[in-house]
Amino acid sequence: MSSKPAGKGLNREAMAWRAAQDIPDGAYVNLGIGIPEMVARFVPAGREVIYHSENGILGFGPPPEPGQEDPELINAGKKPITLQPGTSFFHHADSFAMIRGGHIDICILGAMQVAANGDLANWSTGEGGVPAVGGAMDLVAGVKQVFIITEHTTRQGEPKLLTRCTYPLTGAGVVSRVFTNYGVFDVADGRFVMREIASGIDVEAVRAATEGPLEISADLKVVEAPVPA
Amino acid sequence: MSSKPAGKGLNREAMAWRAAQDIPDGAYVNLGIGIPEMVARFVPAGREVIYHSENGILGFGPPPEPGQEDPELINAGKKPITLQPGTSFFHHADSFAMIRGGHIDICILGAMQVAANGDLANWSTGEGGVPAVGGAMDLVAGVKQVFIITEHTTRQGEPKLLTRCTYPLTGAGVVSRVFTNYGVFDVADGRFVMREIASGIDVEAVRAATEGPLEISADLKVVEAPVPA
Amino acid sequence: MIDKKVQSVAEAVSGIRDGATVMISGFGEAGSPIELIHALIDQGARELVVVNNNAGNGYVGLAALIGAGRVRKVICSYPRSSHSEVFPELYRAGRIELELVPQGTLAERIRAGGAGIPAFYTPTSAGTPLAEGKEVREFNGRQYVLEQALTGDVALVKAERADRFGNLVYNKTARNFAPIMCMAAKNTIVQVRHVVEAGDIDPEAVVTPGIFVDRVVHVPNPAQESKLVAEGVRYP
Amino acid sequence: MIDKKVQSVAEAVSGIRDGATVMISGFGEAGSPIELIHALIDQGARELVVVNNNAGNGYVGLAALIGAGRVRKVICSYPRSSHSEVFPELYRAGRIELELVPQGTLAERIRAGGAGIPAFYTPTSAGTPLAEGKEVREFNGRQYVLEQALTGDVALVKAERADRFGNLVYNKTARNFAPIMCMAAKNTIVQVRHVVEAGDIDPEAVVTPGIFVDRVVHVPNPAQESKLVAEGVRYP
Repeated sequence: MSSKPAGKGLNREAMAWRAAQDIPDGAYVNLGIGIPEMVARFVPAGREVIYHSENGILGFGPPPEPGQEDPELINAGKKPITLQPGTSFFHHADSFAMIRGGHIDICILGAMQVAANGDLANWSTGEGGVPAVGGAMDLVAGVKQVFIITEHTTRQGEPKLLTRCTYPLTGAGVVSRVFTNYGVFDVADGRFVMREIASGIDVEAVRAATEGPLEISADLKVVEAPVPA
Repeated sequence: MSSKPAGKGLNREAMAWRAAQDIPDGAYVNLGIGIPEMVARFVPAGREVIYHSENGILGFGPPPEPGQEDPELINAGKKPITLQPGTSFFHHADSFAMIRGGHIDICILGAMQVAANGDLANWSTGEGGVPAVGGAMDLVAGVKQVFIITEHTTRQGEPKLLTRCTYPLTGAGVVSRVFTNYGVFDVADGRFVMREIASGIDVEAVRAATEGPLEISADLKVVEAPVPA
Repeated sequence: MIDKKVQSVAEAVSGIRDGATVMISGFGEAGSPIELIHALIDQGARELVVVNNNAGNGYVGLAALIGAGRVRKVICSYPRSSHSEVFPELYRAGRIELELVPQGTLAERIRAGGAGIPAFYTPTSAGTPLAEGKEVREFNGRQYVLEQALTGDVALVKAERADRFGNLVYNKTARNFAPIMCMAAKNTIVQVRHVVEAGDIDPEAVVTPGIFVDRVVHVPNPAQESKLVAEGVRYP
Repeated sequence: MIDKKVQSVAEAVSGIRDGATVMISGFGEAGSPIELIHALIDQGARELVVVNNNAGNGYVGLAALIGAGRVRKVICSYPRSSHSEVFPELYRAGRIELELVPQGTLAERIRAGGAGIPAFYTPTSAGTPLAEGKEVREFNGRQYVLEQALTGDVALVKAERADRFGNLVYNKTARNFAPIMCMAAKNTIVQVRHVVEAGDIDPEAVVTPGIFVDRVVHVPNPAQESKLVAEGVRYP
């Protein structure tokens, strides 16, 4: 197989679009800050998804029109959201009972590092500064399926899909699927299994950019992202 | 001191009346089934007391007029009660958070046996049959002050105020005050301290009917119960 | 479109398996989902473990389920009442198991089960026979007992109103154990007096958010257990 | 007659002592009792331990309390934000202590404190640095971390409406930590936009029953923290 230079692959919108395809109708979903928040825009028509946010709201709607923001109606990213029929409010302990008790079907988070054993590091580089963890450790410990959206490598080109995380863990053995600019990877049996590859990306380039054990699915598909890449 | 035959002392209403005098204005109170339930009728005018029941209600009112009963508005004794301004409903875990968390000021319960070390036995004779405990163990473990209303002796004339309970405990070291037909007793420092005596009752008769260590307060008063004894 | 409504109590209780742990809401008759319990009797599941505060009255509802021989074990705080005949008789005959749990510990174990807390310490029952065989540990000079979470395969619950998402509100003291049982069961089945449109329940006043509810069935005129008992009704 | 209303924020925060543990409601600015915090700055208590999800924004509210040097330690999940300067600076200088707690563990520890549960096990943080030094125990084949209850000497809370009994309802996602902090503090002090007559709050919709509330003060037009931050306001 020829090794052509790797393109950039999927852009942020395309990664969010691809993750959105894996959210089934009727799912209870918690979206992290950043690219994961964009996922809600790409859920296929006809699927009704109920969004949960750590700060005590279930079933909320998209951001309001400019000028309609309510500072007491926000998500965990502290961004304004909206009410829709079926919304409910509850306190923080009940909100995390939903998380820790396994009632949320899917959460989608960013990552600094993901390991082939499912370990996730996404809260600290361990290098000082002011540490902050938020609800990430609760989400990965409690939600049924943890999806990760991340660039395949750091800005410096270092792999983020590793054999073992070197940064402090957010949770051990918690990640089930990773969406990167290069494709879609299941985390299973101690390795990354590449299920889909971004258009224009070479498998060898993915291998070169992946430090952890990588298996290429015999049934490898190309990501069909309609979002301009 | 001459030992005249002990009278019966206070009747049930008079015991409930006497206990009611020790409930301060603004107190949060849980009343057990039986004589304790009668206490609410005798709280002095001008004191506002907020009643809690285990089954998830705070600030309820007296029993309804006949014919006005609502089977979904009951207390823990499964007797009908009423709403009043300020009532609130909550679920069972929140209700027992109030109890266990030390938010209730006073609970008043019946007793099979009370010991001078504050131990209480009021749920089982330990002799078989179908055991049932309800919320008694939670109440005595969590409420700030546990008051007991009980006849001073069993129907067979056996003492109920003991050195040690012989029946299975409801809680260890939990009782602070006991109201009996003979008078009012504080439980302190491993003994019963008689503070008040019922009219017509002889101190020696109380001693004879009390198995646990008994001290008579130097300032012993006569219970002034206006309720017909 | 999400719609948790089902068309009958029979459909609501379908799929409950032999050996299931079934949480049943209610405190005495208040909040008891009597129509769902009767549907469960008709459905036929056996060897059930039932979690309820009590053990039934007369020969209807929970008492009828027990009387039909479907219940292997009851986990409750107070299995006696002035009208309970069925459970005491089976218990004395050694034909049914009882796990007696203080009422607040029962509530907290259920809430823990729903909240992903496997175990917690409580002061309740320390120094009593109900703490025997349990770990006791000291915090700040006081003794506490380790208690484990309770979860259900199924919860049968009565509520006042539901929308298609399963958002629930209750009626007065019929609320009792229902909200925490909805949290603690894998499959939460709710009978409601009123089904309303999405948005009709004030989002500030939702007691059980729909995430805790799986099936909703409309039972507009639920029977009142005490009336059935007074009339001497036996189910089936 | 029970009446928990007091006449001013100064009266509301009176008696808070040096060294007190102060729980402060809010998630970012939503639900932050900014007028009570400013009154606490004026009141002067020092060496406080503050429990909040965050560590303040700009130079008002919690950030102003910290900036005034009144806070010895912050217990929180997320002390950073795009407008947080005060805490990071003191933290880097070693002049303030931080206990970093996962957000759900923070909420559950507060709830446990209010519910009389001294400690509980949670899966959150197992296998991570935040579990270091803590007891880890296996239940059903999975690792759980023992976490201890948090209680407060005082809670400063913002709510939407209160009656004289202290029954509370909140506004949307400004509810967040407030109900559990009301439960967990010895002295719960609440600022509300509206004071209503007893009976005006639907008993089915009360979120915090008055038993958890000690003092209520009417603050009809609370400041919006983000506006103050944008305007560069500094308190005092």
